[in-house]
Amino acid sequence: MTDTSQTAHTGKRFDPFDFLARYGTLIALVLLILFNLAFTRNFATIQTLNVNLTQVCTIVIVAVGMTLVIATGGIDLSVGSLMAISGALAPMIFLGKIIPIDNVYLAVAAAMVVSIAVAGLFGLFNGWLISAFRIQPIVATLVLFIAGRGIAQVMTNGNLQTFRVPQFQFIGLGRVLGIPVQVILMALIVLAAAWMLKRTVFGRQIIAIGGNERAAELSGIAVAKVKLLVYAISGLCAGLAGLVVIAINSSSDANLVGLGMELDAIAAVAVGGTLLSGGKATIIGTLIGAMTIQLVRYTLLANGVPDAAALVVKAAIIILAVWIQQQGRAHA
Amino acid sequence: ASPPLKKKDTYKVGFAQTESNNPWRLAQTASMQEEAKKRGWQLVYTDAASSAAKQVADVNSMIAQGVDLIFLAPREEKPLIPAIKAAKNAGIPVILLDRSVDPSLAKAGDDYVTFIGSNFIEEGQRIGEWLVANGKGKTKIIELEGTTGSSPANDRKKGFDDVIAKHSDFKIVASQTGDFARDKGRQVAETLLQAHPDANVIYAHNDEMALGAISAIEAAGKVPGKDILVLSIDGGKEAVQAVVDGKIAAVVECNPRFGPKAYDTAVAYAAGEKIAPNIINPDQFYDSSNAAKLLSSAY
Amino acid sequence: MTRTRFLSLLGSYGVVVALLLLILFGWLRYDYFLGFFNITSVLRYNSMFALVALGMCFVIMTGGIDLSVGSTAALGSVVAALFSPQGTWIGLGAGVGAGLCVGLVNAMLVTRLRIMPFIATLATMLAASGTALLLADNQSVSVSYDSGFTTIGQENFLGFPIPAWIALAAYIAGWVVLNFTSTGRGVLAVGGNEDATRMMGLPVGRIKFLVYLASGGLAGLAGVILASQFGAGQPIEGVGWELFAIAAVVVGGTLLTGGVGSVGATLAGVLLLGILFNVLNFENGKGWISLSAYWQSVIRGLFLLIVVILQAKLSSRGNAAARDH
Amino acid sequence: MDTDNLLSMTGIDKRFAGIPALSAAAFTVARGEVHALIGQNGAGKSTLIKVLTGYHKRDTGDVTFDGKPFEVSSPQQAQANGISTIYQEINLVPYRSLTENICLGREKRRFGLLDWASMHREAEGLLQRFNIRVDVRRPLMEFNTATQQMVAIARAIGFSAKLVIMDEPTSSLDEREVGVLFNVIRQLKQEGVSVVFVSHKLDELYAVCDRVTIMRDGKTVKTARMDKIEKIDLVSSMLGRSIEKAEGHATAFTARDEKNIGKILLSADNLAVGQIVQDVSFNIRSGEIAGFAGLLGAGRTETARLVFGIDRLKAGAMTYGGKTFEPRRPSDAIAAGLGFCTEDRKSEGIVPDMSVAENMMLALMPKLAKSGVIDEKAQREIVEHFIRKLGIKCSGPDQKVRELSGGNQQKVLLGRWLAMNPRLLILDEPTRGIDVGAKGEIQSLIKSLADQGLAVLMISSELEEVIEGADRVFVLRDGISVAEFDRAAATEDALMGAMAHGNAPVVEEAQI
Ligand SMILES: Nc1ncnc2c1ncn2[C@@H]1O[C@H](COP(=O)(O)OP(=O)(O)OP(=O)(O)O)[C@@H](O)[C@H]1O
Ligand SMILES: Nc1ncnc2c1ncn2[C@@H]1O[C@H](COP(=O)(O)OP(=O)(O)OP(=O)(O)O)[C@@H](O)[C@H]1O
Ligand SMILES: O[C@@H]1[C@@H](O)[C@H](O)OC[C@H]1O
Ligand SMILES: [Mg+2]
Ligand SMILES: [Mg+2]
Repeated sequence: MTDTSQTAHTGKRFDPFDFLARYGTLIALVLLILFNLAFTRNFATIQTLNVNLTQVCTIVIVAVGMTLVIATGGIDLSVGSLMAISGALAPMIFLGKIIPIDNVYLAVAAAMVVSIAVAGLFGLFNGWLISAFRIQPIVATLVLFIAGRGIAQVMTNGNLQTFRVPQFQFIGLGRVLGIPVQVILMALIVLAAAWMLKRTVFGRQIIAIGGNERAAELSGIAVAKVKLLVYAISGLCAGLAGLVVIAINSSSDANLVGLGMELDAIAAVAVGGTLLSGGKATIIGTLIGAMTIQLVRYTLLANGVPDAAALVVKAAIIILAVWIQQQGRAHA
Repeated sequence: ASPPLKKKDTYKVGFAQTESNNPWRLAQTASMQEEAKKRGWQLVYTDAASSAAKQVADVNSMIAQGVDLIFLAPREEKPLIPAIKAAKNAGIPVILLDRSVDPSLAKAGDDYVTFIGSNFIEEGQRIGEWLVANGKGKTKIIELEGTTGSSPANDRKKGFDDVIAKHSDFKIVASQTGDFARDKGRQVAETLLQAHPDANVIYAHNDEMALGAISAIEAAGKVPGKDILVLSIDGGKEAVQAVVDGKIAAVVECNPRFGPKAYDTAVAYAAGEKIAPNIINPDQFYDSSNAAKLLSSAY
Repeated sequence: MTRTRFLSLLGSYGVVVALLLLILFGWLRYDYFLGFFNITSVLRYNSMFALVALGMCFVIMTGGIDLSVGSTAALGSVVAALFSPQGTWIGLGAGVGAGLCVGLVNAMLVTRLRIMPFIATLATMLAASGTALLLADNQSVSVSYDSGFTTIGQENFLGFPIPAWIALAAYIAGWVVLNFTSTGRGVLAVGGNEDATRMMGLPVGRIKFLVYLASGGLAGLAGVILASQFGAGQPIEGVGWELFAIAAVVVGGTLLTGGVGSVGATLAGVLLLGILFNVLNFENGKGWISLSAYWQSVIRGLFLLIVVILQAKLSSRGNAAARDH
Repeated sequence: MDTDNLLSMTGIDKRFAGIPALSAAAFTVARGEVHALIGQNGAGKSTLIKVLTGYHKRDTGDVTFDGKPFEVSSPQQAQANGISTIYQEINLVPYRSLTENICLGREKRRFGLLDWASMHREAEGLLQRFNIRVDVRRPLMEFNTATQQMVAIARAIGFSAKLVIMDEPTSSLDEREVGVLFNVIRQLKQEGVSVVFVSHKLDELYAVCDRVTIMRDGKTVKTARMDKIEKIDLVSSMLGRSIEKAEGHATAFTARDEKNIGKILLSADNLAVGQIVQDVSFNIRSGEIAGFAGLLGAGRTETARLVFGIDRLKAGAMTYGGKTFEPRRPSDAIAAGLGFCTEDRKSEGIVPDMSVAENMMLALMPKLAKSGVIDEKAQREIVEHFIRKLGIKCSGPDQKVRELSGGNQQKVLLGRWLAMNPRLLILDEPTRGIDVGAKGEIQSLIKSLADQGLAVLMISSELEEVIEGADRVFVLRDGISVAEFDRAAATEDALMGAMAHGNAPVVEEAQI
């Protein structure tokens, strides 16, 4: 038969484009940090790290779910609305507006479990529209993008819910070994998702579906089930992020929780190097992408760039980051 | 002159709200709806979802439905002019609430009946003057602006900044938008406090951002009211409570409870009374001297 | 006609049926709904969305997407307002020109730098909005009332609003381009299979370039109407227009993956969604849902859900593939 | 003739990520000749063509066409300069009508606008040269692979080109259609058009080609006149080693031992599905190779899809291992021990951005996993085993499958199913696009698997493959199983008779 000893790799030479594709965003992040060290006052402090990490948490948590969705070739516009739903529901439960629960811990636990689960169920609904009716993901999730926030607003009649419940707010304000709890949550989710995507059958199936759905189906992958799960996971992530946001603010405003989150999360995923067309994904990339966007925001604010100009700069940086990777990919 | 309103027992009126994305707006809507119910009037309510263009379309649909009078909370000064003119052409009187329109393009008493509301520039001024008088060495200011491009943001900035500009010992070290929202206000405040560790005043264009700023100050390990003075506008109950607690130093009221006065004005107009072109709400000013006493009357 | 053929037709014209049903519903339920005043004001207002959706339709047919249309319209309105003292045509040209500039940037990003359309236009959405705010100094910019610029948006021609005529003309032009020019067929081919189209020797780059340019130009034109109709350039207007346009295009049966699409059905989609807003306002007058404006979002979401599920059902059963001439 | 070259390519180099696909390749085509280009899978044929048409940019080398240096940077330019190409993978636009697929790029206009009437007429006319009479207004995706292939060819010859390149045009055509295509090629030749013809079916080359160029490992190793070279020499030049002459066999299938064949595993009675399959009955025993023969569109693929749970039964019943069998989705069929190697590897087979290993393990992965976690080590061993066993030409298990040549992709897919260790394997055109060397390997592999007890359902448009390989042959015509032959009875004449039954046109008017 044919001789397979051909195409011996002529040593691993350094390929600058491959390097860019792999580390482009990381380089951008490092450059930003250097810039700040040189020009931004009071940058090299623990508190700066703190501020940036706690601010980026919710985006990262949502973007992890989004990465999985995008890996299957889909997209989820509903995440912001799902954040609003879980953010609206939780206080209603732990403040005893639905059924009074005497024990605070029980009430808080019930609030967290139920509201995250509800967001997950809505995610499942997205997945159902997409797999059962073959509705395009953008449109399918547009339904809850519009209606989801409305549901949260109807639930609360639009009213702000304010509260002081330290047991609940622990997830937004607490610290363990000096590290903010939400940062720990974020790290756990990132690690779990990265591991899952790389090492498990489910992860591989997600990528296969994004790469060639028909082939995946014919290889026995339960495409519909995987999609359902992926959108449900995205919903769960959004639900958790919604809780973190309201915990930090001691208040829940159905009108605003998660507003615009879908675009932030998608931008983080793209800047992180995941292709929006599916079939490829990197969770760590998403983390770096989100941090880059966060640091851009911090840099612009800290240096007093006016909002309008900041929008233009942010646009340019997103393009630059994505373009650098694209260059790498095109030449690799 | 603006179109007349027939004298009737009950009316079908429209209320064109500009948006419903913050507690202030919700309170305003609720007040309008409650009052309509109380009087047994039919209310056609629309929500422009932050779009001036949609608000014009909303007003047009009220005209099409043949309402007797329109209460309009114009999102912006200029783009709502066509709505006011359309109503006038259709013979429907308009009463402006809370925000006004460009006086060079439409006149009270002629294109619309009157404007009822606060003066955003003045609100900024009042807070600025309080700071100048009571700052006690707190002079480095972070300003949290409202939604970029919205008239309360522009005006509250103008009123405040003009006062500060006249006092060279005060300085605005940073001014960025917090979108009138608590979460955004908090994040922006966190960042600005990091970049300007010497700042000791935060002026927020509304309560929500002020409350967000308080979280940010606390997260940075500082004490609101002591290390950093927080100033705000709107004067909702939560903010006035914060004044009582010493976390907010001063807040100008901007009362959203327009219902009673709005409907009274309509009735007076139907009765042929002369209506002043500008009806400015008598807004409270809360600081440590009166907050506890007035807390129960805050909206 | 066989059953499948019938279903396929219904798939392509389902949106028209839905539109007629909605109008019938409004006519039966509300007084004045089909009054001349209401008809003309709905047309006047929705003509802006119609223009934006037309551009979006072409972009989506190539398999792309343009998220920047809303901010581009805002930018167009600001630029048009700034130039309106120079005269109607100059204001119009300037607004459309601003839109073309954004379209040009999108086109370059997508075809030259090969940035994914979603990201490229997400970025220009931010940038256009920032630019509009900078040019307008964070405020609405008054148009000149003396130069005649407001005619475009506020006056009528043969009893109907000028913006509606403009939109109609644009749709006719769009229909001709799509069905009777090689560029139009190229648009569908690119969306159907870009690689194959390239191998077939069609100028894929040029076709994609043109659709983004056109989408920008149409958004700019919508911006001109925005400025003219409301008397002001509005830097913060246009939020969510892109989603409205996408929904209208999809409701019209155009596949988001590209390759299949119809200009006429897109117009029907715009009217369907636009009239829904109007219906909700009339419904509010009945006092049924007016207690909470939030029900409106829920109802709009549900409505979209029903329409897309029907679309999906019909098109999968009737195999509503492209047969448009 | 040889002095008047239309095309000459010399010293062509092309590397992908440092790995050479072409090295110092040279190729000349004379005016008005039909020139065969052959070589093993991955030898570089398609790459050479894509370099010529500007789809890939060459690293070095010179190209002269029609007496002038030839520099194009896109297929579009190549087309404008007189080179018309049918690429290996059908590259058309599924949603668009046949007319558009044929006429896009050289539309007819009236008053500046497209003249649909005359474009439809042109498309109809071109397809008639291939005996195809269909509604050209219908979208391409409604037609079967063969018709699509013909559309691609019609499109290419519709351009008045000086050179028409056909990269494996016959791999999805049956013999009758191949005959029609050859007539068209001869016609082109008469008109003075040159044709480059790529195929793995060596017999075809003798039927139409004047000369042949043989490629191996990115080099052009030999050019000869077709009538001066023997098949055995072609093969040994391709493989780069001398080979024995196969005795009286066109394929690598050799006689089988009846005792390997066991009990009936799958039996299907009066199946009907979709538009095409009306009434198909057949059965397969374990250890048996059952063949499906039929013209294109006879319903073989559709039947296979049904067995594998992709489509739903409209009528009829199946039993598998003695029990009723109603797979609702592929995973049901897989769980029951079935495998299905589809005919359309691009859209239903490979996941292009995944590696060879990931592609090959796609179906097996869940079985190898421990509580959902992939067992990388076990996978690696299996993948390396199959890369060796199937002779897959790749830089390693981690190379992206999209970078492999068509034939090697096919082998990866075969590996995917063999790794499952199935009880019944459905192979739809298993050797399509596979070079002679590998083809033989795959055929003997199929046989040895059957000897070990695997039941194989083999669909093939190559009659020899079915005749020599299958223990029993079922013939399908227009969605009906019309005949069954055992090995002894399955002669070419018998099969052809059953398949064709008269002289119906190749593709009927679409019955929608
Ligand atoms: N885009 C690409 N990236 C990387 N490698 C490639 C690419 N295209 C082709 N190759 C490699 O170049 C070599 C030649 O491939 P090519 O497709 O030209 O073979 P072929 O002779 O046409 O084979 P087949 O008969 O199987 O079609 C193969 O080793 C293949 O893996
Ligand atoms: N008129 C048609 N409309 C839509 N699809 C068709 C039509 N004819 C054939 N097809 C599709 O083409 C493919 C091949 O059809 P079929 O199974 O009948 O052929 P076959 O005998 O396997 O031949 P081959 O697969 O070699 O072309 C199937 O997927 C079928 O769905
Ligand atoms: O503070 C208020 C702001 O939140 C609202 O949007 O507009 C009116 C203001 O008074
Ligand atoms: Mg090839
Ligand atoms: Mg077949």
